[in-house]
Amino acid sequence: MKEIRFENVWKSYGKTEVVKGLNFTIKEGERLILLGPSGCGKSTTLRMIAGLEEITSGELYMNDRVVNDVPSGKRDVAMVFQNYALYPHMNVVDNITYGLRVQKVPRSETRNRLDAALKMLKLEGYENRLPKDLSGGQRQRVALARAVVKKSNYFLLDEPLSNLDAQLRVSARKELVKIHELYRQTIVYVTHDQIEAMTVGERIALMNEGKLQMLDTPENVYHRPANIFTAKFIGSPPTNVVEVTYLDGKIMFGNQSFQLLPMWVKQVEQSKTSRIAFGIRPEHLEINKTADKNTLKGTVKYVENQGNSYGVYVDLQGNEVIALSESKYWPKGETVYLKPFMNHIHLFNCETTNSIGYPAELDQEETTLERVLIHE
Amino acid sequence: MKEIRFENVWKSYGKTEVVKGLNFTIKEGERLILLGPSGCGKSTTLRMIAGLEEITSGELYMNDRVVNDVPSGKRDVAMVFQNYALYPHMNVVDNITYGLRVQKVPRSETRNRLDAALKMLKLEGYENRLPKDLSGGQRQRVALARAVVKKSNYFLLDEPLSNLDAQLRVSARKELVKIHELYRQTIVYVTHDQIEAMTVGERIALMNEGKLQMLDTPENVYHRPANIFTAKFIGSPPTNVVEVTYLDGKIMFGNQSFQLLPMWVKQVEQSKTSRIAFGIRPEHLEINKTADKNTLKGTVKYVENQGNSYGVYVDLQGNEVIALSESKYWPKGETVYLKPFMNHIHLFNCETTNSIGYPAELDQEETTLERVLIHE
Amino acid sequence: GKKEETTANKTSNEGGKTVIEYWHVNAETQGGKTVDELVKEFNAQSETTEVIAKFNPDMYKGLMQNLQAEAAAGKAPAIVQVGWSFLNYFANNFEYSSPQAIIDQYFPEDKTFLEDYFLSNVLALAQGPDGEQIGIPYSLSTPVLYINRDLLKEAGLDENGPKTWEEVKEFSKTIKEQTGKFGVYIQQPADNWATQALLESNGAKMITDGKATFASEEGIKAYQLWADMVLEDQSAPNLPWDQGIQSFIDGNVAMLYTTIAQRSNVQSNSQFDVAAIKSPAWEGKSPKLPAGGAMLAITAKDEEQRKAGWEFMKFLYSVESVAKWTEGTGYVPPRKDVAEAENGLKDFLAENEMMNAAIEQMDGVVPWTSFPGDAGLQAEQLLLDVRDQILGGSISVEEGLKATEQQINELLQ
Amino acid sequence: MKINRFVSIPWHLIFIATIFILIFPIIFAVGSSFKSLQDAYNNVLNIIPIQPTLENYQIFFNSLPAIQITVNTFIIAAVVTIFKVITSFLAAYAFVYFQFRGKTVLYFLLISTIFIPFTVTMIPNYLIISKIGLTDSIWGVILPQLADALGIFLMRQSMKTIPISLIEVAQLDNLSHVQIMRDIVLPLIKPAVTSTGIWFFISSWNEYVWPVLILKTTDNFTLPLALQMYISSEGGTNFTVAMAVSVITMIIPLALYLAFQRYIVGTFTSSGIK
Amino acid sequence: MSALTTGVKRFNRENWKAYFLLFPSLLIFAFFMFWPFIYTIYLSFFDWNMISPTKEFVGLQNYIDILTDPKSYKIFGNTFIYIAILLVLNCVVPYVFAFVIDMVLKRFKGFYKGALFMPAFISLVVGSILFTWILNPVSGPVAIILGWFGLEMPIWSKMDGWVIFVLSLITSWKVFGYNFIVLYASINGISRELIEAARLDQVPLWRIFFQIVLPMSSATGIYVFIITIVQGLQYVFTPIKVITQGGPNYASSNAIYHAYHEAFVLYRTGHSAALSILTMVIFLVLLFIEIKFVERGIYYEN
Ligand SMILES: Nc1ncnc2c1ncn2[C@@H]1O[C@H](COP(=O)(O)OP(=O)(O)OP(=O)(O)O)[C@@H](O)[C@H]1O
Ligand SMILES: Nc1ncnc2c1ncn2[C@@H]1O[C@H](COP(=O)(O)OP(=O)(O)OP(=O)(O)O)[C@@H](O)[C@H]1O
Ligand SMILES: [Mg+2]
Ligand SMILES: [Mg+2]
Repeated sequence: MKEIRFENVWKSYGKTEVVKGLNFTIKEGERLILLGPSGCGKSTTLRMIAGLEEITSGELYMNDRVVNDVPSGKRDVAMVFQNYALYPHMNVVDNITYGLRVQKVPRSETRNRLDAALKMLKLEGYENRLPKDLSGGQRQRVALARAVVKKSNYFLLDEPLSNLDAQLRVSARKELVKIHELYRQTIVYVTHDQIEAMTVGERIALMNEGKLQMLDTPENVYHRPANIFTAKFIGSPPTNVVEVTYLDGKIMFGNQSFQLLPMWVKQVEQSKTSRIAFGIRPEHLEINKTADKNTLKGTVKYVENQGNSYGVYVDLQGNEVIALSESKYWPKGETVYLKPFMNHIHLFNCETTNSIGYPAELDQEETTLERVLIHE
Repeated sequence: MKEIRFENVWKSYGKTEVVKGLNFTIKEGERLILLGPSGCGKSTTLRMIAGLEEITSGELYMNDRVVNDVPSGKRDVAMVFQNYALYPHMNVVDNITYGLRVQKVPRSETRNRLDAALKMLKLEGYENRLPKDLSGGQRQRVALARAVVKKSNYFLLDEPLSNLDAQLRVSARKELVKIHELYRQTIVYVTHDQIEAMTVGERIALMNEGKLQMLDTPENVYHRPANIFTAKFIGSPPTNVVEVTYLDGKIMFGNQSFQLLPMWVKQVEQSKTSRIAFGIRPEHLEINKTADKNTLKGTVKYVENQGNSYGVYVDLQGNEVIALSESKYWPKGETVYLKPFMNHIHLFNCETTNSIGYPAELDQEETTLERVLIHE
Repeated sequence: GKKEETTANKTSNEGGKTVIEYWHVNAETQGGKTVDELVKEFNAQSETTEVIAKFNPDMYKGLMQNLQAEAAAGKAPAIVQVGWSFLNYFANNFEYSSPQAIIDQYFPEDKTFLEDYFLSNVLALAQGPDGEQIGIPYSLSTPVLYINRDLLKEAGLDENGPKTWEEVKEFSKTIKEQTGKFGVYIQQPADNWATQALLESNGAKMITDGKATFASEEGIKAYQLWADMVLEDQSAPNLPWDQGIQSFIDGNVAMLYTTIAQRSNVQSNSQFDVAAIKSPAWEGKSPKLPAGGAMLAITAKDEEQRKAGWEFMKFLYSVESVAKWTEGTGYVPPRKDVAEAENGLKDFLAENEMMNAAIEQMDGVVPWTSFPGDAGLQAEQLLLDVRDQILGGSISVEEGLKATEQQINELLQ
Repeated sequence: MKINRFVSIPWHLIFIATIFILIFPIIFAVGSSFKSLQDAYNNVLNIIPIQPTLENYQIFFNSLPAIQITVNTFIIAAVVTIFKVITSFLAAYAFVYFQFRGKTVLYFLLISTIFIPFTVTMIPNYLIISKIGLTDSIWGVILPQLADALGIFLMRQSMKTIPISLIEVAQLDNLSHVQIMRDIVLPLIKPAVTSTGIWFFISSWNEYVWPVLILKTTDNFTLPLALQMYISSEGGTNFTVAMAVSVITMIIPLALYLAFQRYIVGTFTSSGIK
Repeated sequence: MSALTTGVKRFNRENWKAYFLLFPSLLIFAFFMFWPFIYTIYLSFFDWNMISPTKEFVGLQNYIDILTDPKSYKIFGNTFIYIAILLVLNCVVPYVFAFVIDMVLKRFKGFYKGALFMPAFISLVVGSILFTWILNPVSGPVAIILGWFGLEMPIWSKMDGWVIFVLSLITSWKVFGYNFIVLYASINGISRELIEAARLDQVPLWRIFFQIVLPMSSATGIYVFIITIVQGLQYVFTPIKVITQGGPNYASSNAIYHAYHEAFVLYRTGHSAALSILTMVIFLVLLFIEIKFVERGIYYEN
């Protein structure tokens, strides 16, 4: 049972409360992504699991035992520190293998793991360098390698790939997942890269200001955000969320309106909320130059290159909304018509900021949301 | 003339050559993105501009003067260090304003800049913290703020946003661009985030192993990669590049083939290359369950969540290629048909790995590739 | 400020008085206060001279070191205290003026001062090998035997203490056996003063005609007694000086053989019935006790200073001053008439009986042997080394003394 | 950080024992300073005096210009400390942040002076001081002590542990050397500077061999010299007064230590560096 | 490193600034260290007693005397024994203590820190007098307490071996606190994350000490190592002088005390000078070896 359970865990530094009542379980052998804005308490949470940070109140269970007082060395945890924490006086090889040598892992085994890690992280040729003679990304890779070779039951990664280029990041995370599929440690992985979150995570825990916001599969976090924070935080450009009025099956944007699907109408009526916020992801907002049925009229503010598409910022009755487009030719000031994909809208209770829920019909339509595992 | 010019600049540490003959100009007031794999020499290049690293040979010009021997303090450079390099004994405010105080910037001016920077980077409330009491992302923001307030003529940023969450990153880079539009310092910006590169960069310099690979606008770097390295490095998932044979206007994948457009045929014939590599971005590869004219047959290997779309890995006569799809329902082993968008293909000379060039017709078709500026 | 004006170079003050320095070694426990009083008194009454007293820690050795530095700098105080063991070294190496010479030159009225007031054997203490008067004896001390009467009684011994060294040994042994405490502690400072008393009282001679002769039969026998007490009977502890005194005062040692200068310390701090008796003799022999203490020598260089120096010295040797001096220090007065004089020590001696032992044995005083020549100090050191060896049991008395004597004689050549 | 509790208990015992051994003499000294000498001789085991007396302190204050002596000692120690810290700091800075001809040789030369026995320097230094006419002046005591090889050594070692990035940031800001020293280097090596400063102070405060040679009049004396006035082999040491003087001698450095102790903690120089 | 070399190159033109910074130290050293030292070398070739107007040139005789005198070997032997004992008491022990207090213990750190430093305030002169009393083998408190258990205290000041040990203890008592606090500050400055990383690996404390803390604090460690040697050489002088004057029969004398003894007790200036020079040479060679070999293993940030 390599499960990790938080029971009302609080952490404060002096008077600053940093983690405020965490209550959740990380399942044995899962890859959990810890996501959240900078400073929300991700590293702190990780460090509590590792036993590096004292828990102010509440219980932390690992392997069904309260571990609040178990020293970190006894928790069988490997960790990649956000700031690497490489031993500055040891070269790459020593940094990576030091833990193994201490644990008296046989020479040949150490050698094998080292070689694998060096290869996986493209560190061959740097074996004898000291950390100060490495580039930032190389240091990060050493930090990752050091954790990888340990093969611990719990594997905590604090933004392990943040300083790597995209290619390397992709290959490294694939390797990580491959290793995990083999050993099934329990992984908690902090990242700011949402693609990484989606591709690596089996579940995503989203935190904000020391509180858990949502814990679910990447699909659900993306497609069924539990609250406005989640909707806006996940996805880039972020979900458009606009406060609207609901009237007779219609959503009113100022003097414009559009018709909800019957299933949504039912959902809204059931939830009995009066103040509603309407959310839609930019990619679910079709932008056209001509009007259509159920479209909203706005004017282009500006266009932003998003790499392989363009974000068009549209003024919609005083609200700024973004739509994605393949084209960048949206002159400023032009009148455009936005058409939300009606299956992909999100409705929130303005007061609680929580989702009013999703119609059951949607689930059926999309059949089972089973995980598509990544394997080569 | 806040121009920076490299003339055959080399840098080695002892016997390790790290930068190998850089020859390029960073134009006055432009935002240049420095991109490249981890360890390719980006930080080194930045540090040479800042005057923190001795130039082994060659000349570095700034403002039309050789600055090889000008001390860094005299170069009017602000820099965000990859490792932050915050003063551990100063609180956030002091870290940010120390340089200003030294330069005797008036109190009120300092105060204004500080406030603006704190606001821009959402550091309000942390004014009196020491670096050790900040989260990783917060430290990075302080480092950025410290450079921002300086208003120097040259602004060097070494992965300044790598540890920030997507929302913050987006807002921070928008602010950076806004500031730049106002002051037009010369910016050199290292990042691994390609969206950032595309959105922030007016031009992109791509380095590999200490050498410049391509220097051009984001559009050209993306759509007209000068060599295989560039094509593969930019974009995620990376461009598919497969070695093929060219025969009579046709490209041959093993026993499959497809017809090139006449303009491409002309281009190939002109270039007189025999061994050709064919490149296509995953998003320019349509994947279908049914065959069509000019499609290539392959079998699905696996599918990977890419956030807002899915990467389908297809085995194409022994080569792995990736296509992007909105759907994730591509059962393993299924036969699929890939259809390249014939306007978006890239052809490279296998020997030099350089592009054979792009047909002139393409340019006309896409009209002028003028920059879409980002402005609110 | 005022400080700078008191430097050595300054030879006169604002009032036109000649300023001279007087270097002494008298810590507060050893008459330091009296020195200050005397200097103050002198300064108050003198119209021509002002004395500045400088305390030199670490006794005569310390003073000698400071004097050396001063001499190297080409300067000198006017008057210094010179310990007897440094007599030769001082005479050989420093510039000084014989007091009689100064008297003769500038103070004819004092022509017979020395003759008149000092015993000749006392004056002789301050004479060089060729009989030249180097300085004038000022502090005189002799070794006495302090006894813890309570302990002696407890051990069933005569509470008046032993008269001879042989008895000392017996007493010690008895005390050790009866009380478990140590019998006697013989002082072990970094000099051979007590050793000399022990040996010469038995008829040995430290030096004969410029050659060391202590390893004679008498010498060896005397030393052997001490070594036996330490090593065989273990009735005498082998301790450094201050620990030895401490152990006597707190009652762990019954008898203490040390200088009379310790009288006040012993008298006021011991809580038993304590007495000081004369230095033991050897059976059938009369004791010969080296004089401890110091003389005053004039090292002033120029005329004014020398004259002022003598003026001050004369003051110090007045009956009143010497009496004060004796009361403050516990030293034996060097001037013959002081003990009996009304304005002298009469009352004091009546109150402090322990002084009498020292005063009574004054006629047995001999000069403290100071090995001649440049290697004198080294010779002295060799004797100290062998003391450690003998009392540490690493060498026999005979062997040790003989070898040392030989070494010293080689050195002295 | 979690530590097994059982690890720490034996350590606590070791520390308590060590501290007892270290502190016992001090308690003994303080206790003795309130005893009469007779009491001290005869009741060594009563560490706390049965009949405490201030007599020893009175003796000291009455027989010597105690205030003047304390002031002298303080001036000497303070001036020496301040100068030593400054000269050491400057020299160490030069050795760490400059490259110049003869650097290594010079460094070796300076450091090697720590092995020069004071017997070598004593007389020649006295001659110099005497030539400039500073004998019997506290300035004569101070002058030769204005620089210190060990100070240079420690500060250099400490400066070498400052991450170079921090200096680079400073360079970018075009800081002058004075600013780098004052605002960056000094705060970062504060623990070393403080602990060494305190040590300099204590050493100079307790210095005896050198002042004894220079100072002559009691008005110019320092506390350790005053202490010597109660120590005499021939007349016997007045142990309790000596202890009273020692206790007085201890107080000012102790107060200083208490005031500066909080600076002797690591500066976490790495916390600003990723 | 790299940046430093740039820095260095740039500073090159500012050479004069370096000399300027060194000037105050050099000035003081020139007059009060180098000159006396050179003068001492000169004196070591003479037979002189410092006062007498004539110096007799004796060539290398003083050196020969020292090298042929068995006493010299005893004294140099003692010198190294002092240093060895102090290296244990004042380098190894405080190192371990600083480590344990900083990284192992959670409570009473402040108290321990303060208390361990306390003896530093007392001068060695006083300390020596104090210990003479406390350790009086006949009537001191320790002896009395030992007596209760039927134990007899050795008369340490007169016994070979014991005397060095006790004098070392006294010196150690005084300097322990400083060495400790310097090491403590250095260890305390080591990034906690490095230690955490090691703890995660279940690295036992002793390995953390040897393999992380020691190398990471080695810059200061080497300083403490050297000052301990200096202490073993120079500081023990005071207790020797106050308590034993080198005795019994040189059993507690060390090179410095002996040089003092020769110069200021026996007034053999030339001999003392030669001894001082020899001592210096021995320790300079050791220092040189240190710089050549140990320095390489030291971890510096720049
Ligand atoms: N002191 C040094 N000695 C030897 N090689 C060094 C030294 N410092 C850096 N390097 C090497 O120089 C190369 C370039 O380093 P640089 O820091 O410029 O890389 P980078 O492009 O910034 O990489 P990253 O994205 O990982 O930060 C790296 O391969 C690195 O290992
Ligand atoms: N020693 C401390 N004292 C007070 N507050 C602290 C301390 N250490 C961290 N914090 C605060 O705790 C909060 C959580 O920090 P944590 O490092 O867990 O954030 P994080 O989620 O990892 O952020 P990032 O993505 O920026 O690394 C931050 O707001 C930080 O300022
Ligand atoms: Mg973090
Ligand atoms: Mg870099």
